[in-house]
Amino acid sequence: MFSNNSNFVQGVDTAFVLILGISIFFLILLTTIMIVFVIKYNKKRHSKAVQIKDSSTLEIVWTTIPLILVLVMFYFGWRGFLPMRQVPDDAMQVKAIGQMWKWTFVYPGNKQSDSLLLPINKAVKMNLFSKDVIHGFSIPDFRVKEDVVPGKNNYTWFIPGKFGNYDLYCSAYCGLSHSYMLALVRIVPEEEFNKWLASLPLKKADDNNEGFKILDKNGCFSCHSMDGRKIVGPSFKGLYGSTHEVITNGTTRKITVDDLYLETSVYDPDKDVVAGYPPGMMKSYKGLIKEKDMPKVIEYFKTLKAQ
Amino acid sequence: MDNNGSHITEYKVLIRILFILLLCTFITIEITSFDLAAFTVTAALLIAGFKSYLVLSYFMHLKYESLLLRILVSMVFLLFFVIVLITFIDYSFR
Amino acid sequence: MSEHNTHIDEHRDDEASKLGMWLFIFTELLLFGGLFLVYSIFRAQYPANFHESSLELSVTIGVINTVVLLFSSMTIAMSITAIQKKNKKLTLALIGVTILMAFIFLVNKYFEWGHKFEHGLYPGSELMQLLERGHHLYFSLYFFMTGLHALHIVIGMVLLVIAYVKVNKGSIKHDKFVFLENGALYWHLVDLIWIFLFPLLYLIS
Amino acid sequence: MNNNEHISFLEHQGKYKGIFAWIFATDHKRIAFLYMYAIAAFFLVGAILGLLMRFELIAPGETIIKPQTYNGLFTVHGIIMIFMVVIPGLSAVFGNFFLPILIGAKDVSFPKLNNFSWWLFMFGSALAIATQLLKSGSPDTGWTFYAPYSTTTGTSVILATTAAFILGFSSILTGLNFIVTVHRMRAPGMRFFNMPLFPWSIYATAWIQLLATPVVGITLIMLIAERLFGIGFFNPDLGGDPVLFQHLFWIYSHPAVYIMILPAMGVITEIIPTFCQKRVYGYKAIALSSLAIAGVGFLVWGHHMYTSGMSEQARWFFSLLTFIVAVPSAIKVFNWITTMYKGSIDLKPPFIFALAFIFLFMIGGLTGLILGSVATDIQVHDTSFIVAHFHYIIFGGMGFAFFAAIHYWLPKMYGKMYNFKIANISAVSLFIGFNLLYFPQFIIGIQGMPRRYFDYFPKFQWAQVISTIGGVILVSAVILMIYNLIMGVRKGAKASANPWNGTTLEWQIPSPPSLENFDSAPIVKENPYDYN
Ligand code: HEA
Ligand code: HEA
Ligand code: HEC
Ligand code: CUA
Ligand SMILES: [Cu+2]
Repeated sequence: MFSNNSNFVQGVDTAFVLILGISIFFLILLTTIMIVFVIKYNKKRHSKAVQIKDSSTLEIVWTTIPLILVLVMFYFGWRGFLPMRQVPDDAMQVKAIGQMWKWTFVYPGNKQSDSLLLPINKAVKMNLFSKDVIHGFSIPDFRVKEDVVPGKNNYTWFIPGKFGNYDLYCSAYCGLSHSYMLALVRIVPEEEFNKWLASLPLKKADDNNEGFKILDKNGCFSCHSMDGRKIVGPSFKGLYGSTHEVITNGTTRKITVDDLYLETSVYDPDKDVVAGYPPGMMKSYKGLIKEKDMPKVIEYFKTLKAQ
Repeated sequence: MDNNGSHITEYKVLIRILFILLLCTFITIEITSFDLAAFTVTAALLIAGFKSYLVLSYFMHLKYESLLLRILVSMVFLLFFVIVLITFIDYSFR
Repeated sequence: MSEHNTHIDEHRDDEASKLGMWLFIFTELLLFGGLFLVYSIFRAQYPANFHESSLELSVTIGVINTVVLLFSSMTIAMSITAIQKKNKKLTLALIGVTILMAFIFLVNKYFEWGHKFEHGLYPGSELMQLLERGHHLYFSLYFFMTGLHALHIVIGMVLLVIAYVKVNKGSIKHDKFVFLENGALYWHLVDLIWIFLFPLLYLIS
Repeated sequence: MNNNEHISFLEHQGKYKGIFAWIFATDHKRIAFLYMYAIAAFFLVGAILGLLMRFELIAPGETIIKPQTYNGLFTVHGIIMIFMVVIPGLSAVFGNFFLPILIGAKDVSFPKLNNFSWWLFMFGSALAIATQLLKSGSPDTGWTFYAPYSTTTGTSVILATTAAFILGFSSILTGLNFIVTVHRMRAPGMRFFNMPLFPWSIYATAWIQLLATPVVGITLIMLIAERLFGIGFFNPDLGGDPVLFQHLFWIYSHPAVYIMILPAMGVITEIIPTFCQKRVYGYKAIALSSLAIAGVGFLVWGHHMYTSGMSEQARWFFSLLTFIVAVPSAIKVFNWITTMYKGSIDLKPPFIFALAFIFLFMIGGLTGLILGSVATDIQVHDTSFIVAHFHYIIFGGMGFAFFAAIHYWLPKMYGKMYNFKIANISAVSLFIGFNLLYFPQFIIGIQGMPRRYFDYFPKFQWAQVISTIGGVILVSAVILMIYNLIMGVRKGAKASANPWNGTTLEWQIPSPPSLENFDSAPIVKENPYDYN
């Protein structure tokens, strides 16, 4: 009856249709009665109201019936949900890392990817991990949604049941680019998946660098790449020690990137605006990146040599 | 809620209550110096509950107030207790 | 205040004022309730750390403050008995003692906090950030809860000082003492909260 | 009562003149007006922000504003609408004006406190609006202020939370005042079960205001302390727990939704019997269901957190209770409709608004059932389905009840009558615009369109366009309605003391009432809705 995108569609949609059905029934029933009364007992036709007495039986009846109905709804809702918490032991474990504002998926063997490729008909457990604020791991087509809460090991799981591409959204509001925190989910045959997995690069080693962690935590990499690509702001690759033009108070001048320049760029980004970029895009990180952490950040910049 | 002939609590009674309260305080200190695991917190809270009962009834004259007010006060404490309990349904099972 | 609402003042309703005060006390109870909820959750998560941290507090100071507050609670309750018995002098003396007790409590608290501050232990300090998680939470709660409580002590003191002045002027008297009664109720609230704060913060095993 | 010597409270000369006669007023009726004008102004500001969002969403990508502006918009829109419009809305305006009159009192118990509440309200609102003017920019956390985002963002969160705290304090004092008034100021002979049902609903609401608001108050202070001192309660790096913030927030904010809807239900319960000329059906059931909603409403907050990683036990517990709290609402709907049975129905504007209320409230409430069930909430949580649910129930519910109330009571408040024809037109176009605006959001919500999204996939655009059109219709209808009301007040015909032939106490006194409401002792009836 329902689509077969994942193993949860059946349970969720059953509950949905049941509750929606009862709701629509009551909505139509009550609205019709209301309209009929308004027409039938209109002042013109029915000039004298008939005072009727309260009936306890009636009150009890229309308390009990909704009560029973809502208990039925509760039961179906609960039954549709329960399997979402019962992860099979043999599920493949994938770690989903949410950070402002991108997703990273870490597969067994410490392989990492930006999009979520999965083999069909195989249970996968998503271990949800956040580096900064709360994000939401949501794949509507699979009826899967769970918040990615920092400091808390949330999880969710599912068995994809149909080939194709699906959208993964960040459902929990997480700041500036919340609506761009998307990822692609691709369901492929098992062999294709294995081939793809083997070709994935290993997770970067930068993770243990203190400076990297600070930048990562503050979401710098959503605008600055480390590989020379231009995203929103200039790339960090080879930045330290390089010379280029900036606009200070409307006048263009040449600078060499040193400790002091980096510090002003972070704490007062609109003071020296890199030529070719609009001012006001980057906000000040004063207070967010502590002064005492600046040396670590600068050390990290020094490691990003332009080979 | 009509008690215009306000009740007068005698000094003696108040002194006696203070005495019991002080006694309870020292019992609490004694009890918590033993390690009775979870029971210590329970005991300390029970005694604190008893103490607040005394303060409410005698110092705050609740004993002589209308039934309505007494019910309201107990409802407020009950509400808080239930909220804590429900929150723990989340925390103790995860 | 203005003429056109004098009709309100014709109608004096002490029961209403008292009920109003009780309702306000309910609000205050739930305000602290939120903090107690946070406390109970973190204590359940970090029992050992809470125990170790609580050893940093001086039980002696805590006990002294408890005794001071309980005593003041009694004196303010007595002041109501005194005013009902038309004993103005004793009423004033009892309110005075209560205010004095409140002052002693604050002085004590000042030294207690001051001691911590000297060791660099205060909200937002470098040392606090370095503490282990449970310890950090404990001290945050400690400062937050006792700080809010101390703020209530100050408010209570102000109320009592006003009551003192009013008794002195004679506008609070044996058949019109609801202001004093409300001030006293507020003061008992402060005591009530301390009854729980003391074992929860100072006596953790 | 001789009309010649009647001096209405509006004409009454007090100690202060001009504007001071208003802003220092302690008369509950004047304070009600003060609230009403302030709230109408805030409503307008909030609505404009809402409309700006709609124009931004008309097409994917950036249309008129930047993402950061958008995030500020829905936050401030939410804060204004929730804390400055709907929470004080009915209870501070119509509660203030009619609660004392309906129970036969001269005023509320603490008139000066009542004035002070209004000043607090204005102060808090001023702070909330000031967040717009700061250099750090308007807060961008959503009205829910979820940690840890709210503890790290560089925007003016502290000012916004302080504003919310002060507004909460004002709300507490209003609630306190009303509870004492109901207990102490009822006319001689009026017992609880002789009270009309609007005072009942205000009474139940007041308890929620009194007991739930302090919890959010302390939570917001904790959030401020977190930002200032890093106390760590909500910061996982320091051992804290972000989900704890959600618990604390919703312990208040779920009961708060009943602060919004209970007075609305009370208003509807007053209007229906009047226009059916028939005693209200199931008086006791309606009165007690208000208390039931207020009571059980305290225990269901977790249904906003089904995906936060709560324990399974907590999820089913909250789901079960959520379903149970829906039943008293159902009882009310059944009783309203039964009241119409064999009535003598007069289709005047207030009644048309009331009918629209019932319909929209049913849609909002019934979709609430979909959210209450854990499995289906997983699908639609944090999507525009939620946005549709609460606009239906807040704007369609509380908002339409407000419109119904103003059309019902305006003749009493100003002693003037508005034009019925224009009122009917505005009611119908409001209804159409409203459904166009919010119904499509249900559909794309089910398909996965997340909320608080500045940008979206083109597959959702059709609905967003319909919504925007609906929004424009809605706003035009509101402007028409307000125009009609203002013209009514300024140039309308004089209204009689009892234009709708109502039975409750406010219709026994002249329009507008005199300063002390009742020049002679009110006649208290056994049944407030006695049409025999
Ligand atoms: C006035 C405000 C108001 C009211 C009254 C309600 C009423 C209800 N709400 Fe709503 N709700 C909000 C305002 C309100 N809500 C807001 C603002 C949010 C979003 C907050 C945010 O995240 O920003 C929200 C979000 C929200 C959620 C969280 C969704 C999520 O984020 O995932 C849930 C989940 O359970 C929910 C459920 C309900 C239910 C079950 C009711 C019930 O009380 C409804 C009862 C009414 C009826 C049932 C209809 C009438 C009855 C009949 C027609 C008879 C037939 C009935 C039966 C057979 C039972 N609401
Ligand atoms: C009472 C509550 C209320 C009301 C009335 C409205 C009204 C409107 N809202 Fe709502 N909205 C919220 C409460 C409300 N909103 C909340 C709480 C949120 C969540 C915020 C968050 O996510 O944090 C939200 C979020 C929200 C979003 C979702 C943002 C997102 O998730 O991306 C959108 C999108 O279009 C929207 C649109 C609108 C529009 C177009 C209007 C209006 O423009 C509709 C037109 C209304 C009018 C025209 C009324 C005019 C009234 C007067 C002029 C006063 C009359 C007064 C008297 C006569 C006394 N709102
Ligand atoms: C919203 C996008 C955005 C984010 C997030 C962001 N930046 Fe930037 N950044 C920019 C833009 C755009 C520029 C170029 C204009 C300018 O100099 O202001 C820039 C410029 C810079 C420069 C100067 C580069 C050069 O070539 O001289 C540095 C250094 C920098 N950013 C560091 C950071 C750090 C560190 C962080 C995180 C803590 C960060 N940025 C976060 C957008 C961003
Ligand atoms: Cu990440 Cu929203
Ligand atoms: Cu809710």
